[in-house]
Amino acid sequence: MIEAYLLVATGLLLTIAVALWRIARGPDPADRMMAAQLVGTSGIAIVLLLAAAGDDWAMLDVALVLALLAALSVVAFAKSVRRAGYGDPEDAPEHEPASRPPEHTDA
Amino acid sequence: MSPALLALVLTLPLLGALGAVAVGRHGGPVAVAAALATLAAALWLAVRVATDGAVSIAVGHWTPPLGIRLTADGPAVLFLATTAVIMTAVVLYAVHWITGPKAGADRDGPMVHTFWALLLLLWGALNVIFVSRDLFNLYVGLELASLAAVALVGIEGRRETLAAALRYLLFALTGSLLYLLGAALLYSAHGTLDLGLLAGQLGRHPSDLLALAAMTAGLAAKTALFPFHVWLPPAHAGAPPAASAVLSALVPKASLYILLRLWFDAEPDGAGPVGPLLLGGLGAAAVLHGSLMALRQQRLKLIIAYSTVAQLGYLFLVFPLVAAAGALDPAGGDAAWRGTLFQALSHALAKAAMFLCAGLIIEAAGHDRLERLAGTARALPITLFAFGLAAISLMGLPPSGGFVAKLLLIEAAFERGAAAWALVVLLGGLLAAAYLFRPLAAAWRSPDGDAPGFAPVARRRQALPMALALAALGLGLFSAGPAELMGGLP
Amino acid sequence: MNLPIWMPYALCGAGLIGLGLYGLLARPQLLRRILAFNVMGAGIFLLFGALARRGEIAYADPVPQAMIITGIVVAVSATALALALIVAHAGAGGGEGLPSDTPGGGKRDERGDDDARDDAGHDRRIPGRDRRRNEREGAAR
Amino acid sequence: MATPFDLALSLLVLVIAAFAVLGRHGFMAVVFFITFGLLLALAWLRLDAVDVALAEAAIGAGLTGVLLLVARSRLKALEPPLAPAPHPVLRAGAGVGAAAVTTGLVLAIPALPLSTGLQAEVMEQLPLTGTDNPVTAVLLNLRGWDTLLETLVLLAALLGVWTLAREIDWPGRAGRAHRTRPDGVLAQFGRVLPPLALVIGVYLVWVGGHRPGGAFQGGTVLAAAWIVTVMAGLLPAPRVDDRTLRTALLAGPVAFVVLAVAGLLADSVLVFPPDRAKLLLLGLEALLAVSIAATLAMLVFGAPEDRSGRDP
Repeated sequence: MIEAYLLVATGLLLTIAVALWRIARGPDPADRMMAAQLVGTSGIAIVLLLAAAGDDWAMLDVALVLALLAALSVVAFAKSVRRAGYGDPEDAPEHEPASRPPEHTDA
Repeated sequence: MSPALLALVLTLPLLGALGAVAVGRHGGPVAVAAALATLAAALWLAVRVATDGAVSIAVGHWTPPLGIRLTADGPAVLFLATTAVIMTAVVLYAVHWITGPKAGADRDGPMVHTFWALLLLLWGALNVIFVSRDLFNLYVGLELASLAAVALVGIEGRRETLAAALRYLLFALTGSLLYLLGAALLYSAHGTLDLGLLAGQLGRHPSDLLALAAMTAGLAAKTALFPFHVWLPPAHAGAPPAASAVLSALVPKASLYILLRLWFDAEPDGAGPVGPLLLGGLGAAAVLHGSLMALRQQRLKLIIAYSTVAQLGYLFLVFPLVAAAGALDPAGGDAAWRGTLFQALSHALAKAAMFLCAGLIIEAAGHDRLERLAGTARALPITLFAFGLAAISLMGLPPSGGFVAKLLLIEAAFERGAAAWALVVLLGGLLAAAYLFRPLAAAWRSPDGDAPGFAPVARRRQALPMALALAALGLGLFSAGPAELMGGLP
Repeated sequence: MNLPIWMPYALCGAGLIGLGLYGLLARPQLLRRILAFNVMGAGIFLLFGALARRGEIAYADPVPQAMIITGIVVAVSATALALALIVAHAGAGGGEGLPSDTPGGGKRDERGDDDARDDAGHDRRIPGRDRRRNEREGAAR
Repeated sequence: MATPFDLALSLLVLVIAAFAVLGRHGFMAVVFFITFGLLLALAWLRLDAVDVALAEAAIGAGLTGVLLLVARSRLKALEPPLAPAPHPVLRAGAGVGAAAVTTGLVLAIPALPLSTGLQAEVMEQLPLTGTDNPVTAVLLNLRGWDTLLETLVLLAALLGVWTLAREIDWPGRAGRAHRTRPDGVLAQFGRVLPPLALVIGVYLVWVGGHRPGGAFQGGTVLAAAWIVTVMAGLLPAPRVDDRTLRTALLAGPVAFVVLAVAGLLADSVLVFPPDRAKLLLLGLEALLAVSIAATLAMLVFGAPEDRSGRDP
């Protein structure tokens, strides 16, 4: 039974490898980020399988944390696409004018 | 009594740092109180250790290998006390520097909110490093010291200082990781990270050799050993003078101190003849390269910073001088061991004095370019006198601590029959005289007719570097006590 | 094949250490060097944790685990400070990397092959030879 | 016994790291790094280190990834001059050095003597430490002195970030202002995610007393809850001189250091008397979690800065 769980987990690793190809190819940052989310989902599935294989259900907490923090990185990504604190995905323009970088002086 | 004193020396700076964060921009008085209290505790502890011998604490009563051991022996209390003296002088100096003449007492800004806490955290980390005997605990202490030091380098936020801070951070991080790698290998092989328990066990496995090499390389990078020194001059010259004094005088000594403990406490007898010779050779190269670079600088703070590269080089001569024929030989190494400790302590005091002098000169003149320093001696006589006294110690002239250090190193070199190392020490002293003469000569020149004036500097502030320079001198005049505390090789 | 379970992870850790060390020393961009620092740190932790799993006992040695958790927190602290410094350095007019060590040795805008490509596909437009690159990319799409 | 899964996972981790370090595209490297942390968490599970896996998932993959994403976007917006290429000699030297270290390790690993480790000793003392989780026992009690310093490392990093603020922006709210459409996706996200994270974070802190978890893992999840709330524009980041914030930042370290000082009554530092250890650890862990959450979140927000926001 344990072997079966690990076999499935190995298969999921292969899907991760495919997602990695998308991260490497891009071309848009959003493509790469979406692929990373796919890796996250597969990773969570693998955690569940490992928990079942090892009969150690404390491992499930890791899946919880991974899911939560993946969501956080999506939010951070959405915010990072646009400048100065805006970042709703539904009204992100394709290109925006470069704003003047703030000066950092020892006032 | 003594364990409580040790506990206070370790925790008072940390409490002070937390207090400084709590009170925000009024951190100055908190820092002064913490500094004076720590100084008192450190000096008292030194006296107790000198009379009653070393003090040891098992943190939380958990003895190694499970717990962490903190030991204040002779060398440790010497470093603790020297650090306390320098830090107190720096804190007293910085109280006036941070409020500044222009801003007045109301000044608010990131600097006043962070400087005191960072300085005290750095102090706390240094104290931990001097007494901890656990390699992982030393790692955390090193990282605390590094991050606080990096933040202090970049605190003025100009592009050059930020670049200097980043370069410093990269070297420090690489060094820490190499050190951590070594610690991980040692734990995996021996099941302990306590230096006392590791003693005599090291050097039996190839992995120990790898661990030792990684740790030595990492610590050497953090100590700015040639050729890993490139981060030091911009970082130490770019930081505000109060921070430079601490960074140059104390921070590289912390990683060196761990290196000495690692090599001489844990006695890696499989180190072979190559390692010590290589370290000594790089140290000699640092002495010559640092001195020559100091000769070429046009800014006072850069001269002092390159001088640190050179003076740190002497500290690595201990490795070839103590090691003979592949194995470390404590019998003939006592002079080298004591000479190295004298060099570390007297350089710390003298270099801190010099950076505080440079800070006062910059406050008075508005810059530190040699060609425009004419007349400084007349405006700041006490400061320049203190600078001269500190220079005597760096050159190794009697009766300073630097003189005792170099005498012992030369003695050790002749005992070992390796006169080449003695030549390095002598040549380094001559070069130090040359590069330190330049700023002194510039300051004593009479100003041209239309030279700009100097802002006044309070005498009691000029007394601070003076006290440090006198302490460096006193280390030579009263060398018997410290020499006894240093003991022989552990 | 009778490989103990910790072995692949220990070897992986050794590989990560080398990769990270190389990146830390040889990559020009500061951000990338911080990435490499984290890779090297993770490699050391993985090696440490794998070696701690060697014993016959069914559970891992908790002491290295605690040290690794401490190490992870120290690493994130250093990373946060480094990233803030990098952004502030660029904000004060500094570059993606550090100026060359030797004075006058390296020009500020000189770029290596990797760096020019590093920004391919990102929102920076560089005239001259970079236009060729953009066209090439357009064709590839 | 290593299974094909372990081999594949190790290989994948190495490949990802190679892309993250050597890959040519900067953003791609950051994304690879995020997946790198994720797979490392799986590796830690295979090594029976669930506590470490939690820390890696929360801090290594999650929070470090967020820090990198934020820093990279800000760096790109500043359009800094490109980095000068390193000297080929330096590059070759780094390659040789790195290869030497890896080769040395690969040769040393199979020959490394098998030390017994300390698990037996830890288990023997576990009843006296006040917790049933051996990792928590080592982290907070047996080697609590490390952890005390570690919380100060976090604080030092935050102070270092704060030094980078401009004087005119001080003491403002941390970081930049976040604006979102009140009915937008982000704001919705910000309403759903944080309560969930709050529950999980508190749970992880509490569970650390007897199962994998603890102040660092739980504190990071709490930090994530706060970061999402702020990024979604639902709550402004606090002012850096805010008293509540300072209290939150200092609660854990102060409790830790005071406890360390109190140890001098027993001629040591940081003593947890066995009869009171459970209560002390519980209180310490709760305060530490608050401080860790506050410090990590403030590290993500950054120093106070110009909040006028010229973006339309």
